Amino acid sequence: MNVATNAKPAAETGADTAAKTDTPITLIEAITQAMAWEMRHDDSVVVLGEDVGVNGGVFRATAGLQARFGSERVLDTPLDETTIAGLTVGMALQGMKPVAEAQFDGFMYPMVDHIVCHAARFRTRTRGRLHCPMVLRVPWGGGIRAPEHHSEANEAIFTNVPGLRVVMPSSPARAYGLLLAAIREPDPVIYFEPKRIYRQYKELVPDDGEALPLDVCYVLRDGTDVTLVSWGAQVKEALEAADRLAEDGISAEVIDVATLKPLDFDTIAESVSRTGRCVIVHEAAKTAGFGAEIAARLAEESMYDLLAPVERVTGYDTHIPLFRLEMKYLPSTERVVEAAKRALAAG
Amino acid sequence: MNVATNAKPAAETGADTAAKTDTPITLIEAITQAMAWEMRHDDSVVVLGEDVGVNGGVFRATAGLQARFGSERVLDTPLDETTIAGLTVGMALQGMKPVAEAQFDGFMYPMVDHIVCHAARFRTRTRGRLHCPMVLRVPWGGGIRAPEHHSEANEAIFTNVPGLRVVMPSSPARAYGLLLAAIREPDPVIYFEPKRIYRQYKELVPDDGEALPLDVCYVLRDGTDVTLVSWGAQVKEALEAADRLAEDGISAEVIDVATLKPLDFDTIAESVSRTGRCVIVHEAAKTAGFGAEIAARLAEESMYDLLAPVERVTGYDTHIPLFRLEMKYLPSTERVVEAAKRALAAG
Amino acid sequence: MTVAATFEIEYLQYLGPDGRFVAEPPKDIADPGRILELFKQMLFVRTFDSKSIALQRTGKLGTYAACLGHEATHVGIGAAMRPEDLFAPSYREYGAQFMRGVHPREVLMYWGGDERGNDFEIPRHDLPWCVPIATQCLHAAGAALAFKLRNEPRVAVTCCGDGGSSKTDTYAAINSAGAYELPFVQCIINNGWAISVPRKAQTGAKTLAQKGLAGGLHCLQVDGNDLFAVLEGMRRAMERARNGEGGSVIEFMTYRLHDHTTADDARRYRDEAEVKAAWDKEPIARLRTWLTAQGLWDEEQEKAWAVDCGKRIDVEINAYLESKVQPVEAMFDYLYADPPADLLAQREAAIAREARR
Amino acid sequence: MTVAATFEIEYLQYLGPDGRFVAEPPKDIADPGRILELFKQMLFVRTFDSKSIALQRTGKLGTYAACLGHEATHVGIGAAMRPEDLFAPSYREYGAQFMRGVHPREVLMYWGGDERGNDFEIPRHDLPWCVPIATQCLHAAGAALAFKLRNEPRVAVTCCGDGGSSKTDTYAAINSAGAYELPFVQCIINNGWAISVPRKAQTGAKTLAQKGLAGGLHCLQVDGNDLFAVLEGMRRAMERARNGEGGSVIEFMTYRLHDHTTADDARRYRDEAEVKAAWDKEPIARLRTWLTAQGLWDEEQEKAWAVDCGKRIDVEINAYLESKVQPVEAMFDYLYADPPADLLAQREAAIAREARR
Ligand SMILES: Cc1ncc(C[n+]2csc(CCOP(=O)(O)OP(=O)(O)O)c2C)c(N)n1
Ligand SMILES: Cc1ncc(C[n+]2csc(CCOP(=O)(O)OP(=O)(O)O)c2C)c(N)n1
Ligand SMILES: [Mg+2]
Ligand SMILES: [Mg+2]
Repeated sequence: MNVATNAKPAAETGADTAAKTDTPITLIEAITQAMAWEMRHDDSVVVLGEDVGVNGGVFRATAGLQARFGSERVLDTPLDETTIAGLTVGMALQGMKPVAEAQFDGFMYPMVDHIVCHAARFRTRTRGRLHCPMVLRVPWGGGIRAPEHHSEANEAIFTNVPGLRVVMPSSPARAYGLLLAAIREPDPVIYFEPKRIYRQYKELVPDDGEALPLDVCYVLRDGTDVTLVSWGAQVKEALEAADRLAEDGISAEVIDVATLKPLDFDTIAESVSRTGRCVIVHEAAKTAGFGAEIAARLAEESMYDLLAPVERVTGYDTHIPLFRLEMKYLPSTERVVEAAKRALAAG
Repeated sequence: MNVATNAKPAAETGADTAAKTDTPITLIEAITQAMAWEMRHDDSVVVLGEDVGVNGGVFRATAGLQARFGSERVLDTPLDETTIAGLTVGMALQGMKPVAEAQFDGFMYPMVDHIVCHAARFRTRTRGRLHCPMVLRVPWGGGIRAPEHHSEANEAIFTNVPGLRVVMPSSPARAYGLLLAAIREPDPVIYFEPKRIYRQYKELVPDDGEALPLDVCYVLRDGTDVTLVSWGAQVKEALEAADRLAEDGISAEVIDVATLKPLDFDTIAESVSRTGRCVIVHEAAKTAGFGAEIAARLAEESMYDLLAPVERVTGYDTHIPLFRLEMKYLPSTERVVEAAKRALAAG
Repeated sequence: MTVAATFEIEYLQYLGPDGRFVAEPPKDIADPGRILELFKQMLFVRTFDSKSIALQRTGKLGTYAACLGHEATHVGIGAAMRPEDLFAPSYREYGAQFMRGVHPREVLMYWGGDERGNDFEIPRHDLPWCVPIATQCLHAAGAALAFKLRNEPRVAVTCCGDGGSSKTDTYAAINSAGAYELPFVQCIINNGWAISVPRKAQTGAKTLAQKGLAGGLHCLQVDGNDLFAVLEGMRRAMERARNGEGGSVIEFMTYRLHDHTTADDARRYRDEAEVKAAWDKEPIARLRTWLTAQGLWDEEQEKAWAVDCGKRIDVEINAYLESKVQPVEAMFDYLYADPPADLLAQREAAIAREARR
Repeated sequence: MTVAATFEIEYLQYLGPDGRFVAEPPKDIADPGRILELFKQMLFVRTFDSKSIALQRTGKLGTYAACLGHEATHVGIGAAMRPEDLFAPSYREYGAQFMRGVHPREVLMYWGGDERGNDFEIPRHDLPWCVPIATQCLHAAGAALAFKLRNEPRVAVTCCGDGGSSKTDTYAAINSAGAYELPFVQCIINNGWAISVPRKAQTGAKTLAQKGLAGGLHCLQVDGNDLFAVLEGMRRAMERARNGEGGSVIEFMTYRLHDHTTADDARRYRDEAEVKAAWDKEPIARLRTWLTAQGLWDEEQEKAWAVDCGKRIDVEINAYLESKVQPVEAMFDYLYADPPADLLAQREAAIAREARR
């Protein structure tokens, strides 16, 4: 027997009045907007997590969704991340599209087992008979003066795991388009949300249901002298560094990786083939952070293009400290500028 | 109040008859020998895990230990890896030195939370008031025709985590010395055991209680043309490749990383400064495997020494297949030879 | 003294080890014709099991987890389910799976190291064998949640062992089934051992059935070697689930008569006397005695049926033995619906490498 | 019907919300002098709590988890313990911690974003606050296992909330405490809410005390707003633990009178009427009524004590406010006993960067 779902493809649901799109929104509002769009157009999408219901999530990412779609589409879970992950996998295997929330980055570790052993494997394990179309949303990273375990950059735990996709937006528009893509993706997606920039700025994000591709890096700024590669909240520092470098007459290209896995290395390689220099910026600890993979690819495939050693500007190889010291942990714009200048001096 | 343990330092326990040391032993026997030595000399060392007691472990790593040291020193646990990890942390915090076993690599994921959030953090969290001297032993890797989840190379999950040490021996002597060091280490150590070579060959391993340093790479074979870097079971393929390359007049240096975290990059850099070429060989999937960190360091610190692009010979970016296909997944000697020759041709 | 709550856990047993009723089973489960069919199924499973062990011993199969002694529990669970229900097994409940349509050759393929064994022709929606202990229980709860949200009249049934009852995933499944009032049945198959660890070392709980109390589920303990008790226990749980009365935990008391798997040697940790005593309570003999006493079964029939089972299983074994190894690209082809470019490049390289051999 | 097991969970309450006994408390816990001391401690805690909230509101503290309404439970737990026992708190049991020697300034340092708050001067061996829910329960079980293996007459006591009772770690702690018969007490502090999720959404279990049945522990439910009941419940559990009779689970029925933390706004999800009703049952008023009726307390004393508490807490607050931020190298200095060379190089770079500012 094949499990029939009552999900209708977007096309069949016909005319849908898109939300007002003339008001700029924040990154977190774009996330809410994407979930709402997809829930409207696909009945198999359900949202679950701790406090996602009447409370609308501790960050308000699911604000209003339960009122709008009912408590059968937006479910508070018992307080257990193993439960959330396991239920999500089970629902996904039977044709639903669960969008689960881990309340904070630091609470997702108990989910690792179900993600690595199951979500990422059911398709290959069953030769395609069952698969796991789920999204795990994870508010990610530091810089909001939060308590312990609320500020972690743990994407590297997942980037070595085959069968997953790992995504991290850095703007409201990309948050919207990438989340739509993640929900529609038939395979599991870890969707990291850089909470430091949840409300950093607003932009116009048409609520048009247009997804963005899940395997593309974005060149946010063209440049010729050095390539700055980053993702998530740290893209802000990369862009600021590019501004500062411009003041010194240095032209920096800025790339937002956006999808870490699968990595669109071509875009990075193409840029480095022109600039000859690369500074990788990320919030996680340096050793074996995802920046290592990008540097490794450069060492393998772009060696002849490199005019200077690759630079990584990252968190230190320590845990992010409690908030009195956390800003000294996070890579600063200044450190990015210094690294870029070192790369230029080396060439 | 300070917790007094009834552990006595080795010196105080006086003369100890070391086991007969004139019989060569396998890697797994060396592991047993190391645990037995340390249990004899330090009462605070306890062994725990599933089936480690009367059964002596499913691989027999703890064979005889319960009979010898009693069931208060060698504890079977309920069947739950979260339990094992959490109890281990709790015991370690109160002055014991637990050596826990994860029965197989694929079953350690539920331990990630207690390792990352707690074992790795108690010292820094409490400014040194409490710390976590524990070892987690993990039979690791593929190639033994075992069922699903019994063949995983998941070291990359831990190498980005500050506060941990990650060790993987590749010979009986190193297994013995590194395990002793791991148990004596006041901070948590993940000790991966390459099960494919548990019984591959025997060597003389004096039961002398001599630990090896936990921050050193071993040069197993000197060479001048290319550096082969590997760890665990894959060191075998690296050494075989060096033999084959020698037949073609190519001199390969072979390095066993042994301790992945902290990485002794100096030894690798020194070698590459002479050979100008580096092939990194590991069993785990390529993308964001620990090989990426080594390649990244080369791209950062050895760029001017490199005469050819860095090569990674690794598992594919897929899950290790069930055993009918698994040998096609594991990097073969042939693939290492090819990569080395590519590196030589490029230079 | 004020009492906050009281609980009582019932124990079900009808057919004693001697093949006689210790209590009269409910009419609706004790139809002799149906019992006979299920008995034959139990014999089929036992034949399959011994042939599989033989295959492993002769190097033609990988590690295999036997089900010797569990036949009444497994077949009874399978018998209680409808095709549209969902079964989430651990790794030895072949008796239940065969009743749901899983082919013996699929079991062999899986233990033979070939993922195609999990691509059940029937039932397409059941979960495959699950190696990380008890994680399937939570997937079953998730499936049950999907059924409830979609208003589908289906029940998710899952199994774990006595060892598995310690696993936190089992608790999570039980607790969420209670919190959401799911159509969910947690079977805890207590066969006395988790590899070398005896039941009493797993927990201080008097019964494993009472694990369900932690989630407010209905709890029951049954003699898992008594097909009647298994059928009645499952009937109650399935009815509750279908009637929207929520989930159940059933502890089936049985015994692992074989080694844990073919990779294990139980003599290292288990007393032979215990095994011998357990043989006196095993499920097939007592049911044979009963059926024979009813005039429904005799030696002739048993012989003929054995030959029949043997033949059918040999066909399956041959299909397994003749299966070709998957091509190297199979490793890549089921990872993503839409595989990334880098992965496709690795796939091409692997194919080229194979071609060069 | 054969019964496999029966269970009964007792509920303890002595002092009703109106400050009168609904039942006579056991003599050994009801010494008026001691009760008075504990009452004063409860007042101290409440003063600390309100001053901390005020600090947060004025930007001088990070997110703070209040303990308003939990004072009887927390102080009662602390009172039942000996210095050499181990306490593994979640994150709001200041009442218990103060009794064990933790300084209010340490609480403030922690919520003020400074790890030194966890470096308790006393007691050195207690666990620090634990943010990942319920993981501390397993550490406490591990500590209890260490005590048992070393033959130390010590008990490990841990707390989680109603939400935390769903967490798999809590189950794991309970189950291992049962399996190893550990000197372990699991306090489940049921304050009705886990942030916005009400108790009934956590589980289908009738009581949270019965979570203990899954591990074979002794289970008890007590009125957590009644100091007498808390003391008696804890006394029983501690005695069992010390006598080698194994672990206990106690559910304390109380109520979270404040928002979850200062980062939360409970009006979004919680009915004000419920909160109002809960104020009628809060622990301090009823004990004040009782003590006043005994002639042990009056308004004068309360006023004087309030001044005294305020002064002592202000000293602590000032110590916190005057503390210097740790130097940048503090981030590196407590990670390893023997820090790797690369880390030391990063440390030097960080120091140099600071110097350049
Ligand atoms: C998470 C996990 N840990 C450990 C194992 C190894 N292992 C396989 S079966 C088994 C014992 C299972 O015992 P039980 O649950 O009683 O089931 P039984 O095999 O007796 O049917 C163990 C420890 C595993 N498969 N998964
Ligand atoms: C593993 C984990 N998941 C989620 C959180 C976020 N969180 C903090 S407190 C809390 C609710 C806890 O409720 P309860 O256990 O009832 O304790 P209370 O706060 O009511 O004392 C949640 C979900 C967390 N700290 N840890
Ligand atoms: Mg069992
Ligand atoms: Mg609560």
